[in-house]
Amino acid sequence: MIRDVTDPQAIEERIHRLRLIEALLFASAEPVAEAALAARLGADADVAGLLDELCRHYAPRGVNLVRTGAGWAFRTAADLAPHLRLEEEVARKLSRAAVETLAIIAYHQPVTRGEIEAIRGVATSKGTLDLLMEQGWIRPGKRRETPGRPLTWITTDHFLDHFGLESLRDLPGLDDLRAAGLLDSRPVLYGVGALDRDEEAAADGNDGDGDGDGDDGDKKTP
Amino acid sequence: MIRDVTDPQAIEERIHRLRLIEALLFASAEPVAEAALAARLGADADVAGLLDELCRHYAPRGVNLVRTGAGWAFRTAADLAPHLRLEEEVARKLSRAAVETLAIIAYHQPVTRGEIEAIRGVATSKGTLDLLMEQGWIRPGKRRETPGRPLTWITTDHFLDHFGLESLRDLPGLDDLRAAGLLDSRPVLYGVGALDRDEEAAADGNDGDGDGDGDDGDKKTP
Amino acid sequence: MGAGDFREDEARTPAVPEQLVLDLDGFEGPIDMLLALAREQKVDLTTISILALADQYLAFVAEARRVRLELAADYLVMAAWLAYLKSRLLLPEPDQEEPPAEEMAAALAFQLQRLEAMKDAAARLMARPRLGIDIFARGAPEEVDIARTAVYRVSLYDLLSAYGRHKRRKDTAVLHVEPMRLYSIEDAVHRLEELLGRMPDWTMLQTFLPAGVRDPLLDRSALAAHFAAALELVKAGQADLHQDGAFGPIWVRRRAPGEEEQ
Repeated sequence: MIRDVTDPQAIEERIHRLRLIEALLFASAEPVAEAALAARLGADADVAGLLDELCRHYAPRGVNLVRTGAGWAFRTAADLAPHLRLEEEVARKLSRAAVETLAIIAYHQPVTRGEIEAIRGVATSKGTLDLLMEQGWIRPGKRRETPGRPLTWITTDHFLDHFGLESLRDLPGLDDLRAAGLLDSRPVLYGVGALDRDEEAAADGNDGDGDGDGDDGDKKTP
Repeated sequence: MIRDVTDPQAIEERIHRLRLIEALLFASAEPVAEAALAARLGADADVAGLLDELCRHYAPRGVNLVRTGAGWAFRTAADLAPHLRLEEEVARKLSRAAVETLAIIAYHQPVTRGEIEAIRGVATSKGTLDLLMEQGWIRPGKRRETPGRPLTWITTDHFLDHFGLESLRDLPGLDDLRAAGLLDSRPVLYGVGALDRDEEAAADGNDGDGDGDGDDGDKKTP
Repeated sequence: MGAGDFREDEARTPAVPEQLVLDLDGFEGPIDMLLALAREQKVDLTTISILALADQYLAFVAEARRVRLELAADYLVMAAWLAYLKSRLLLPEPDQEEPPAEEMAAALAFQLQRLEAMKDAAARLMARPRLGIDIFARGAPEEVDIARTAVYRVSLYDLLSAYGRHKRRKDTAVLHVEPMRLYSIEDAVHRLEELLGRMPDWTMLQTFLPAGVRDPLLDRSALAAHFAAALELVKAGQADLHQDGAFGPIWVRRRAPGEEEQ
């Protein structure tokens, strides 16, 4: 295709023009008419020949050069259309209620929902356990042989994986937590149960509140 | 590059994947995360190798495959810039204050407003950070765990994309500046009450998300 | 300003470049101006004479005041600081309270270097090929079907601190139960009975509420208690209630003995 093979300057000029057409067609929001390309490249440019060369270069690739109406444009190859989808992971933050529920299951397993509620002192919304199960962190264990035979919850191997624990024995004990300062009592004002519930509702609805330093229930006092 | 040359099926599979990556990246105006491509192509795909091959294929052409932040994107070749400006569009001129502030955030991040002011020796006018944020170049980072818990500022992936940087390590002259000790953002002597300003900003009450642990910034991305 | 006046000054102090006076608006504060003055010295910032720089700055400020140029306060603060630094540099005195003058001068030199470095970095950054100006993205993006799945980021630290927080709350909750101050229905019944005796006609229930309650929770509980109390009294045949429409005021009146319910 490249004529004047003997003339290095002509080859360079041709390559430059090919690159320019590529860039122009790529960046343009609309198909570009051949005449418009000719105007950009100069009167002596063999636009039809250049386009033909590009067409053939792109024919087997994932992106094709196509003529559409009066203009030229790059389009993804038609046979790939059904494959053009992406799965994107969106990082989200777990609500405080969910993290706390997960922590309680980890430390108290096997534990029933009723027990979780008794430990936390608030009702557990159904979504919380579902979410933790969806993430593969918890699963139902055996039923407790007590009246009503309630389901217990335990953590999974994926839970250990996710948190980089070899076994449940690696979960730091209370003494470790205290040593790490995670159990330090700080001067905080706690209200009665009603406030806890509010707090949970707020944490569920707005995961921006991962305050990390305990209770902000006092701000929400009615 | 093509391994298993003897296995026609493997070659075909590889070509299909190359075409698919090509099409996916071509279709999108925004960079696509490598992880998203990997998820799309399946666990056994050598995404890094495929991207590398495409990169080299496109390197001499008018459109290049570039890595920016965590993503990959096709972009017109930088050397064609003088030929691509369709009209002499007057790019919105940034004020000196805005440009300097952007550079300080890029090189010193995460950096508080007080520190920016300490470096520039002058108060930051109200619109400067807004403008940079509107351009999508900066966003709030974590709060600094110092009195007043001032907000820090960091650059975005779009900043990298806009300035054609693969990562922050590619900031021009970064190593020299660091070696010369010039990336120290402490107030030296004439800091326009740097610390006062940070504390003041935190006390403004615009710190609704008292989020000490981090990745809340993305919620504020414009 | 007159050129003659200017030369008089020039004889005593280092030259104040005229354009600096004229371009005062172009400076981003005193440090920025000091940097411009330092560049006038055309020496490496690491070897700059802070003393000479201070002189230049002070001469500039003196000149600006002489021609009654408005100077922002921070320029004057810097002038005062430089004058002080200059005196310390010239007349070293044993003062344990303040850092040595050389250290202060070095700090200023560092600050100038740092700002210059950032200005250079900014210029280099802006000189790069930029997206949408020199480099272009795909002009006609095509549809890519993007399925978003939420990934929850929780670290072990989050998990442990959640448990620690929970434990802490458990341990301390007992000690911090706040007594609820609520208005009881019994009190409201008692109060209504007494007040209704003195009200002959329909009266808004609202007017029976105790006055001067500051606590909004107590206030609301008083309203609820009085409403419940009024219902109790109706049930007991001691009062009538009526309301003109939804959310309208509730009226209450004493029912005379033997009178039928409305």
